[in-house]
Amino acid sequence: MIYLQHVSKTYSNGAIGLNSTNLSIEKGEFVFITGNSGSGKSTLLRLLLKEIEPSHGKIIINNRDITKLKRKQIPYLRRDIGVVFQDFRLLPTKTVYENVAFAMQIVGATNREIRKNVPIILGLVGLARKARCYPEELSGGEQQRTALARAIINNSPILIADEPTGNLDPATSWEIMNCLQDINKRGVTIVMATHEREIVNTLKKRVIEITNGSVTKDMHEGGYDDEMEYSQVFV
Amino acid sequence: MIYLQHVSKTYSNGAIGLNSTNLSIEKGEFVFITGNSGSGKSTLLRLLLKEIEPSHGKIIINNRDITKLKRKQIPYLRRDIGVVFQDFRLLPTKTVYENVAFAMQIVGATNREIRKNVPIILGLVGLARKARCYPEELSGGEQQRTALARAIINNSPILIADEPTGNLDPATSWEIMNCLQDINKRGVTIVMATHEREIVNTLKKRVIEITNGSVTKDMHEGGYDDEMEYSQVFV
Amino acid sequence: MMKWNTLKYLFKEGIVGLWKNRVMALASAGTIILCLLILGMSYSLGTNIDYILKQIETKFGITSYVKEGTNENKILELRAKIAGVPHVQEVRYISKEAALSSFKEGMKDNAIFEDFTKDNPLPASFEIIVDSVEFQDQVVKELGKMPELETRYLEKETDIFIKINDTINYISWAISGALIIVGLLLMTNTIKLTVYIRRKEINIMKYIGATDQFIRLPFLIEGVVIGTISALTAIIIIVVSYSWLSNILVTELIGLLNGVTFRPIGDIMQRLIPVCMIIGSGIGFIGSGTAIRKHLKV
Amino acid sequence: MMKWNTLKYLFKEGIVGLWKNRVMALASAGTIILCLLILGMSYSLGTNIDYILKQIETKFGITSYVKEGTNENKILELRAKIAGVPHVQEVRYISKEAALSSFKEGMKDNAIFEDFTKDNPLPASFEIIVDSVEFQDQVVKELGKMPELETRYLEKETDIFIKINDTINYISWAISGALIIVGLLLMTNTIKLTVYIRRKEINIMKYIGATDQFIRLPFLIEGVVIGTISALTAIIIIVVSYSWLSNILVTELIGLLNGVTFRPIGDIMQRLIPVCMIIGSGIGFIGSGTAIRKHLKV
Ligand SMILES: Nc1ncnc2c1ncn2[C@@H]1O[C@H](COP(=O)(O)OP(=O)(O)OP(=O)(O)O)[C@@H](O)[C@H]1O
Ligand SMILES: Nc1ncnc2c1ncn2[C@@H]1O[C@H](COP(=O)(O)OP(=O)(O)OP(=O)(O)O)[C@@H](O)[C@H]1O
Ligand SMILES: [Mg+2]
Ligand SMILES: [Mg+2]
Repeated sequence: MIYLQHVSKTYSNGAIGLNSTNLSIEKGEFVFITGNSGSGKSTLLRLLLKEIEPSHGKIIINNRDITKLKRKQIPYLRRDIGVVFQDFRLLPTKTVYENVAFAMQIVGATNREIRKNVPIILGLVGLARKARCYPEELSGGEQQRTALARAIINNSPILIADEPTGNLDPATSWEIMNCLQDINKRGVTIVMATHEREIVNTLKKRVIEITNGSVTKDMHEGGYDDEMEYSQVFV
Repeated sequence: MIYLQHVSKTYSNGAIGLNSTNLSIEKGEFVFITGNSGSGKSTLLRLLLKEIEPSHGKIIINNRDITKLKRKQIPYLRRDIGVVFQDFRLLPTKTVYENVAFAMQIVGATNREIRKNVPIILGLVGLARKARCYPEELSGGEQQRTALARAIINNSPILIADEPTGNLDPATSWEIMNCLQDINKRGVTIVMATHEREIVNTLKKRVIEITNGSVTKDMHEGGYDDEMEYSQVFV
Repeated sequence: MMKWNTLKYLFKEGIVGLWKNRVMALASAGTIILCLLILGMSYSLGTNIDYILKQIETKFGITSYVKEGTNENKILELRAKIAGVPHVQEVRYISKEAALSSFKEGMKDNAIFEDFTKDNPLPASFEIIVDSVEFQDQVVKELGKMPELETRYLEKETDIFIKINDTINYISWAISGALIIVGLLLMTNTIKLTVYIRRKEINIMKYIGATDQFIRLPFLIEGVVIGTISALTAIIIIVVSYSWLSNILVTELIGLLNGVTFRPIGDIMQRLIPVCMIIGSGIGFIGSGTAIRKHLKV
Repeated sequence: MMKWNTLKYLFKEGIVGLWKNRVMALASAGTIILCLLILGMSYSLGTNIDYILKQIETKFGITSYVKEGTNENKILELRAKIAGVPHVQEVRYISKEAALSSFKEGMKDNAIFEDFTKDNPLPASFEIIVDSVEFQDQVVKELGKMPELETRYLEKETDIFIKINDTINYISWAISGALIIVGLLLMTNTIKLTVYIRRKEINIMKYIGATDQFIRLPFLIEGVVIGTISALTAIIIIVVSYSWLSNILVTELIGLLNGVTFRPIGDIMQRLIPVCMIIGSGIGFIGSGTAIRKHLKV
């Protein structure tokens, strides 16, 4: 479903985001992307969304080389991909409800569908009572959950999530992860960047580790590569 | 050093941020604030900074009721408090170096001091090579570390950190926590909101848990109140 | 094409957006209103200078001297004939005696012209006022066909006036043109700025899969609504202040110029209203459309 | 007070901020330039209408009739005396014969005035041109002291001109006043908008302990620099386009009005440059200062 062939990304200031990466993710997989801060996880995800262009290489999603996509076709690529951005990117002038509904409006959903589905999803992420709040009236975790709700509302075949639990307490995180697993079971391919060792270790999914822009580990049923017990070492 | 007396905060849309909270934090303490997403952790921290006003109650910092502070004196209160905001709040038109240096300029540091201290702090948070980047050229974790560098550069007697490791991988998180412990040992009072169970459980500091705006637990040498093993329950 | 449901949504978005982005909407509206006021002002000024000078021109009458020996009957007949010429507004007869006394008065009743009284050499004449100076030539031609008259009019003075008129018209058109350009630049400048402020929002919409058209439409609707409301506001301000000002000026100042009036407000508005509406809504539409374009490229 | 080091830093911040916020800086600068152009235009127009009308007024000469029987010597003496009167620019002598022939020519060489040739009743006269119409009265007074002369001038026509002049001046001042107000509103509007865009930045600075003064100073410096640069740009544009336009107009159009000139550019600039500079830098300073104030309240 998603194939990267020798993909590199060097930012205009010379920073290396990704370094000749090869990767293939099949339909229905649930993949964790791990790696240190600044290693290139977000870069990888942003490439899939055509938010940035690779410096080299091919990115094939659904049998199409997205680097060759025409401008007009980009929105349709993005509709196939639900995204939770690391910085949320909620529309500041829209309420939680409107932000989620907006994603449905984009794909031309009827008002009926919208009125039916949005409250269900908001309930799922625990934001039923915050539906009428604007993003700036939300806590960090609530914003993150709004972003997640927006990402999953359209049942896109691919879900990309950049640290979707970074601002969430463990209990809520697990609820969210459960929800993602359900979605995955319905056939959605999930690519999720995360730092949460506990989640990665517990779920035993495929784990791709990126170090300084290169894939350094790719394990099915993997765990967080964190052999040292930092808590022991540093305290 | 920090005393809250019957402090409540109800937001203008009716959301309850904090609910008649009493709290005292002594000089040199290291306090974790835990609680579910939306429970009121950020609200508490923002009250200390006078970013928002309490609906009721007194907040006393350094023997002064900050709710009665004159407008002119607010900057001086804030200089006594280093802050890492949950949403970072870096100045978008300044580089990493300039963002950190800016905090020193505010307190009237000399150019000599600035040129000497900023690189040291940036090294400490692992951003020496990103000094000339603008915030939008940074990864999430790098932005967070910049915010942390800015918070600690002035050696303020109080440090408030709202999930300073939310975007960091475990290794980097532990480096940061180590750094905070060092600072704490030098006498700085630290109040840190966090979700990271591992950190809280390992460090055995005072833990204040907030649930729906009320303090529900306040333990010295506490742990993350997370008795269920969610990973077992939900998977 | 777009679904009806979607169109309705986007239309509503545009309207709601006005309130949600009211600071920017007000800034744009303010600029458009002020620019249209400039426009209205320069147009009103230009057209009135023209109008007033035209009125002053008509004050330069035509004088037709009557040939020596024309009898009283003939003169009465001539008077009726002249009054019948199209565009003649007023005819006044000045007899030889009246001419002499007014001539002498002009000379301040002094002894130099004493000998005139012996044998009055001045002819009798008609003074003819034309209703509009444009027809002066036409009337003079008509009068030329009457053999008993010797017609003369202030060709040189009228000419100077016409030239001043032309110059002022020319300048006021140049100024109006410059002001229109300046106004358009100011308006697009502000609209660009208000769109620039919202570029992040536009980017987000694109990142989650919105098409250009989907994003653009509400902006265009916002733009048109702001432009139209601004145009209406500007028109109201112009109408009110124009009638107020022209009243004051006519009574206080132009009164001196015996009965000069300003161009009636209806005349002005007939042109100004459509122009303001077109510019207002056009700039809102085109300004938003072009400003948004570059932010859509993500 | 603030340390020298801090002041230096804030000053640098202001300058660097221009580049870092160049979109906003350009928008502000564009607005200020355009508004100052409007101002310059309206001022140049107003002052030139005044100037041109003044020139036309001087074309209304004074005529002094010479009393019958004044001899040649006396006439030469009179001529010298008149030329010596302050503000007299030109004196022309018109003999009795010249007066008659020009009178007859004015009457289109027709038979009505045939009898004039028998006994020429027209007096000889001097035509006197005053260097500026304001002194016409003064010169006439002076001429009145010469017993050999009977002085007459186009009081009525001059009066009309002066009244037109007054009216146009009045209107052009009103318009200029309105344009200044509109311009100031437009400028503050844009500045407010550019500060509004940066309100988050201002808030962040406050949250980490910056004083109002510390935040405000770079904004003020930015504002003043933008205002000053804009003013300079506007002045350059005005100088260039004014000299270009007045050349074209003088040769192409005003040529008709025998030798009318525009107000020299130096005259215009003498007032316009300080006004532009003060408004430009003032609006930059005050606009930024007031716009930032409400965002500092966090
Ligand atoms: N827009 C940009 N311009 C320049 N450099 C960038 C940009 N975005 C990211 N980088 C750099 O590219 C590298 C990879 O960044 P990326 O955001 O992919 O990291 P990450 O793995 O997501 O880190 P984190 O866990 O902290 O979010 C970093 O060194 C970062 O500084
Ligand atoms: N500006 C605001 N206006 C209205 N309601 C707000 C505002 N900020 C926060 N809230 C509400 O107040 C409650 C507490 O928010 P707060 O940000 O303190 O939570 P938190 O404990 O920091 O959560 P998180 O862990 O998700 O960051 C939430 O229900 C939130 O929706
Ligand atoms: Mg990232
Ligand atoms: Mg929070």
